[in-house]
Amino acid sequence: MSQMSPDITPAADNRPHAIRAYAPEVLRDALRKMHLIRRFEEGAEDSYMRGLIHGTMHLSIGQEASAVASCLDLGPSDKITSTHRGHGHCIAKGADVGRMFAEFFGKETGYCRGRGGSMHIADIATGNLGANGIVGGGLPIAVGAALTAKRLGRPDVTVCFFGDGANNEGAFHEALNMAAIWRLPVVFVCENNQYGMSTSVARSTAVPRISDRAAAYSMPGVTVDGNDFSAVAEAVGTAVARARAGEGPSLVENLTYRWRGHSKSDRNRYRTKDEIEGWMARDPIARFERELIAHGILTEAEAEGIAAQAVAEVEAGIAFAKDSPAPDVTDVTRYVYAGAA
Amino acid sequence: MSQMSPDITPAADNRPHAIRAYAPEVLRDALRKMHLIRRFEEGAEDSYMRGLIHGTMHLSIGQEASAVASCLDLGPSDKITSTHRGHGHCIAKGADVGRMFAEFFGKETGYCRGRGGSMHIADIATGNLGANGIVGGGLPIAVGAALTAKRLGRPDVTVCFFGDGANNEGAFHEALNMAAIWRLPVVFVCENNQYGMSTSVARSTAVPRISDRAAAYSMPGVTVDGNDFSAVAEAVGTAVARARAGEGPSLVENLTYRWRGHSKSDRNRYRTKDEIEGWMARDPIARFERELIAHGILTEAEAEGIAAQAVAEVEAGIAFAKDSPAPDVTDVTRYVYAGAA
Amino acid sequence: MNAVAEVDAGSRVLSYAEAIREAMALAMEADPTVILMGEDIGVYGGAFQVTGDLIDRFGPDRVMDTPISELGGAGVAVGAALTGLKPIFEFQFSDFATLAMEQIVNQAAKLRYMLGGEASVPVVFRMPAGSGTGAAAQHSQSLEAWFAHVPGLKVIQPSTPADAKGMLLAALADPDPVLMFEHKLLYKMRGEVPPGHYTVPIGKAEVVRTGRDITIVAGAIMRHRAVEAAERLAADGIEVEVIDPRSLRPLDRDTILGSVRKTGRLVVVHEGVKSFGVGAEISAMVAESDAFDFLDAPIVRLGGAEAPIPYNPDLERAAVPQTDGIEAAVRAVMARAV
Amino acid sequence: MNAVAEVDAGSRVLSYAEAIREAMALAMEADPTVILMGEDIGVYGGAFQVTGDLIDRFGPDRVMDTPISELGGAGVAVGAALTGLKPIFEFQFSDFATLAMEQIVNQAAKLRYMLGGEASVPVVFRMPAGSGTGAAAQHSQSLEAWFAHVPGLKVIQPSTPADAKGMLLAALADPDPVLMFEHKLLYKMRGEVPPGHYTVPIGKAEVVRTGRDITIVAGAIMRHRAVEAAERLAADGIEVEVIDPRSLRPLDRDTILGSVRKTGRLVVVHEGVKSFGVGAEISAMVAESDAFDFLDAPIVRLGGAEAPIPYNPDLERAAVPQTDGIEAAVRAVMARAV
Ligand SMILES: Cc1ncc(C[n+]2csc(CCOP(=O)(O)OP(=O)(O)O)c2C)c(N)n1
Ligand SMILES: Cc1ncc(C[n+]2csc(CCOP(=O)(O)OP(=O)(O)O)c2C)c(N)n1
Ligand SMILES: [Mg+2]
Ligand SMILES: [Mg+2]
Repeated sequence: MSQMSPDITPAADNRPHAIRAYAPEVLRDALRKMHLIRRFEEGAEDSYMRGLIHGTMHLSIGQEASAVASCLDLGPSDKITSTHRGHGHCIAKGADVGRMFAEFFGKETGYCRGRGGSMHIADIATGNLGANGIVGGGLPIAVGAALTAKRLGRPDVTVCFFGDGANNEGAFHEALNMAAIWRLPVVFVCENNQYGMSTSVARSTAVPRISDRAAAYSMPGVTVDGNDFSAVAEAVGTAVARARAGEGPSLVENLTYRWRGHSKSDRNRYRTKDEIEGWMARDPIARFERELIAHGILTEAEAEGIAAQAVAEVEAGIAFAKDSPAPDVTDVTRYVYAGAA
Repeated sequence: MSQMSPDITPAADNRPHAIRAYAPEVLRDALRKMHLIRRFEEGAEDSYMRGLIHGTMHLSIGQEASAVASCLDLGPSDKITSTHRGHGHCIAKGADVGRMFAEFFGKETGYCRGRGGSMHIADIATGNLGANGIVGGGLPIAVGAALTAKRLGRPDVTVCFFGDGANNEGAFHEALNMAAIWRLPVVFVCENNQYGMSTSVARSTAVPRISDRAAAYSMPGVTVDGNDFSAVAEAVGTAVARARAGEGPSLVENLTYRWRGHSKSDRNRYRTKDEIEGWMARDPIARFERELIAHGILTEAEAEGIAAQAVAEVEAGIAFAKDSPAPDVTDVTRYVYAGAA
Repeated sequence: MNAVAEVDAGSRVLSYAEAIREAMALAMEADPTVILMGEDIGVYGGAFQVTGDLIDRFGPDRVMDTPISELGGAGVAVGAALTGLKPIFEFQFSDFATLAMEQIVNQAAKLRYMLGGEASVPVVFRMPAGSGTGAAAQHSQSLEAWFAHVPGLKVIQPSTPADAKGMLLAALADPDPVLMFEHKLLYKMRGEVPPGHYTVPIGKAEVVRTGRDITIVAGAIMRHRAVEAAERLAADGIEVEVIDPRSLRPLDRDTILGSVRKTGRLVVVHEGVKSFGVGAEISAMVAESDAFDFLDAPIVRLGGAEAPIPYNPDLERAAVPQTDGIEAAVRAVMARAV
Repeated sequence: MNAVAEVDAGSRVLSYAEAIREAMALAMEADPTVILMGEDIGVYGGAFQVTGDLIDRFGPDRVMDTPISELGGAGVAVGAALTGLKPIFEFQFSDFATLAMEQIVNQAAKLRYMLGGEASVPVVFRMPAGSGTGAAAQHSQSLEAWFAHVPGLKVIQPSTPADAKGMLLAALADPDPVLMFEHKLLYKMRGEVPPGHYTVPIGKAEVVRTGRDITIVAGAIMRHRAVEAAERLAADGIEVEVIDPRSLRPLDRDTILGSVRKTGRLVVVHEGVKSFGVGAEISAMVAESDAFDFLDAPIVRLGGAEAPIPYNPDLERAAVPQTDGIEAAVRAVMARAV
């Protein structure tokens, strides 16, 4: 179970951790980001249907609490590494949805100048080292970023997102081991959405909880309800604090679910309608919103305002992307090298 | 700690497991193989010094109990995968030292027709799928061999040897996970000789005992004194029986020590003389021999006979290898393909 | 076993993916040691729907979904092949074989040799390759040149449904490790496929179109673009001989050299990055052969741009040879005075 | 920063390994972000004693022994490079880079491009390569052609101590990922090495020996065998121009083409497997250039045999080009009438 964070208020306060530990504006901003992720991905889906986006994409609808709560304690110089399902992480870390849409539309104004697309969405300026098309590819890179922080004496922490499927890659094992032996400031956040593509955790992974594998690296490992904003914030926040204090890495497993198929070509044969609907009833955004309202952080009207703002921001982002120029095709070999080649 | 094997005799019998569980001729043969390994490697070392062997080699002197006891319950159709430090495994599984020397001397009569050398010594006929120049390379191969047995309904078990250093390879993680989810008949035998080349387990591995990592694959994991023949025989025997019964894989860690340097070019800067001498005092062969004599399995004279026989066998093997023909240099591209290429 | 020519009476039109599936099904029916391994090849049917419904026909013991563990998975296939099974291992994208080079190159390719001929590794690796799907740099590579550089491996690259089926069956009959590169844009391409079991030999190029003026060597998706370019050029009286190498290791030296001796001009086209790519070997093979004396013009290569595959679709198209570029290259070579 | 020519007043004789070590030490002194990573590079000094005593000078925080985790280790180096360090990652043998292709090829090589130029990965991978040590098939490969095929990487292959030092310093000054191939048989080779900091530019070949009759392009250990062959041939009046490419990606097109235009004959020599190897690119580059018209004979390649490297020392020697073979190849090419 999740550990207590150092800033607990007296035991009499039965409010969820996040409500107790964070300022109201931080919580409202987190809700805003969750709405923005949802609307952004719906907008991307819609744009894909309308042929504005090509290729493939992996939507994280249903996983917004995990993305936003995991980044809550990170500042701009902290880093994240993300995954193929990385839109939420990107927004959580502070990216602009206009430039994200521009990237998906293959435009020069996109975060990757139209060269990367959804699977490589990144925002170096906000510390997002990038989505990754290779499952597990970001794990050692995150450890490297943490090594930089430690070597240069910076207080930065790296949060490394990865999926349940990625936990069976050799890179997971090697990365966690190195992070542990070198006591690096990195938090491994496993977004366990129950499946790697069509393969359930039970069929792919020889251990009931992925956090059980933390013991193989002598690091703390916890599993939390990844749709419970506060639970994620507490678990990852504790791990971030620990990393920042020089106490080394942790593994946090957020149990969650993707409402959509794996990618745009998934026929959803491996999941039941019941299962999907059961998880949809546990919508992390609605739940967090209710919580904020219940604890007086937010009024219903303010909630509506936040939701409406997300819609507007996404619309503006799409418009920006549409209006942006495409790269020049003669530039195909540009940006391969920084130096002469 | 090591588990009880199913064939225990009444509690009153305080003799070591191996003495209780195996026929005297089996134990004497095991001792013979341990002597043969020791003499073989001394012979190889000497031949190397005299320029009869080139390249490099990795001696397992000091680790003989681990090799021989781990193979005790294996028949000819059971398989092993071995490592760069594989001479002991090869002899334990039943190879002929003459053909081994011939291989090291680069001769056509060698197990690999002089193409493989020490790092690729193999004997397919006795079920040794080969040493491996790649640390961790044999781990998934062993799982594949176990998959074959299961798919074809054969009772064969595969014993997969690997070193402490190999336990940090991604291949370890992936192989153990797959063996576990598919319940394959494979026993992972980690020969923890405290160092991967110059790097101690403490500096390379984020967990105190490598067998602790078994939990990450929901398989039994035990650590035993790898210089105690009986302890190894009991632990690996239990695991082999379990595998043969269709109950899936296990991890056994044999704590042991290599007396020599990592390879022929090691300057031994990372170990103290005291440490080496401490371990030499715990010679697994002398210990097993004393045990057999103490329990009346062997007389002093018989012991001397076994030792002398090993010396003779090694001498004969070297003579055979010396007298054997070298490959024809025009054959350099032979044996690349089985079919036409 | 029938030769392909004899059976086309009963041919049906299948997609390239269906043809591969049919080959796998036939092999699995005939030989219980054939198994399939890969990520999401079971109920999902494979990322490109190549395995499709095979799990329903052969069950999960023979159509094995692996965890996302390419190195280990490939190694399990190698170990299984070494001990009596014939695994067909699907990389979901050939790009992910970067994780398994150790097992493919150090183990599968070399085991037989290192063991002095005492073992074989009859494994088939299926490699969905190439760009054109908007999947960007890490899902669009054409890495076949790497594997063709490795003794001990065989590398095939069928470009039609009939060849895909026949070459996969040939690969399964082969005692050595074979990598089959399948261009993703071909999966939906349809063509006549003979029924039943037949093999298309590994190591034999196909002369797709004969011509006296110039030779184009082009495999996979480029074969089709080359034929399209050749048809346009024929309208202007330029007769192009198009050769599909089909197999990269071994490479069909004789067919290619014979054609160049005849035409005296050579353009090599492939999607993989131009430099140090497949075309370099084909060009160099010609330039060191006696066909050199028949050359009337420099040997031109068209290959992928010296860049990762970009996401933007126009950039993506610009990054690999297209029909127009092939046509233009041929015209330029033809423009050279003899 | 001095050009190499200006400083050789103070040159000393160092081994190739010592020259690399000196380069690393200079870089580490000058730049606190330079770190070394690899297996047993600390107190052991590296499998080939290249890092030697650097741990004593710079401590374990900057000379980091990694666990035996090539994929992860390389990835940590990539992540560190992406965020502000300049790691030099030593593969103990370049064969083990087969485990790390994912990070080298999918990440290091492509990150900058995938991110539209917003990032750089200034990592150096040191790659001990080649046969001749009796270490057999899995420890003796020459895989440089693979990496030279990958846009985003730079690939260098110095063959003298002075170049090893100067090119490593150039690699460290380079913002892009660089792989430095070091032939193991060169480590003990000694030669004049200028003191202090200097760079030998990446992408510039060296004309080692001028000659009017024939060009040999040969890098790494083969450069030395080529020079030896050239000296023998000079005794018979055959004047060989020997070019050491030094850098494979980028390749110095101009120097090679210029030489072929002059001599009209070309032999390319390398240790890596001949087919789909480095020589194929060099040959093809010439055959598609205007130097084609100056060719008086087919372009001959000498490369490694189509086999894994065998253990037996005579077989091992037979598996890669030796001086005698180079000499014979040159004579055969010279025997061709113009
Ligand atoms: C190395 C590698 N193997 C396979 C894939 C194909 N693939 C992309 S996402 C995915 C599933 C990943 O599962 P998980 O890590 O649980 O992330 P999720 O998609 O569930 O968010 C697979 C198999 C890949 N991109 N990279
Ligand atoms: C993949 C790979 N990495 C590195 C090496 C070089 N190497 C050979 S043996 C060895 C140490 C292996 O340690 P361990 O697994 O503990 O086996 P031991 O030598 O102690 O028996 C190393 C680093 C290798 N052969 N393969
Ligand atoms: Mg998942
Ligand atoms: Mg060890």
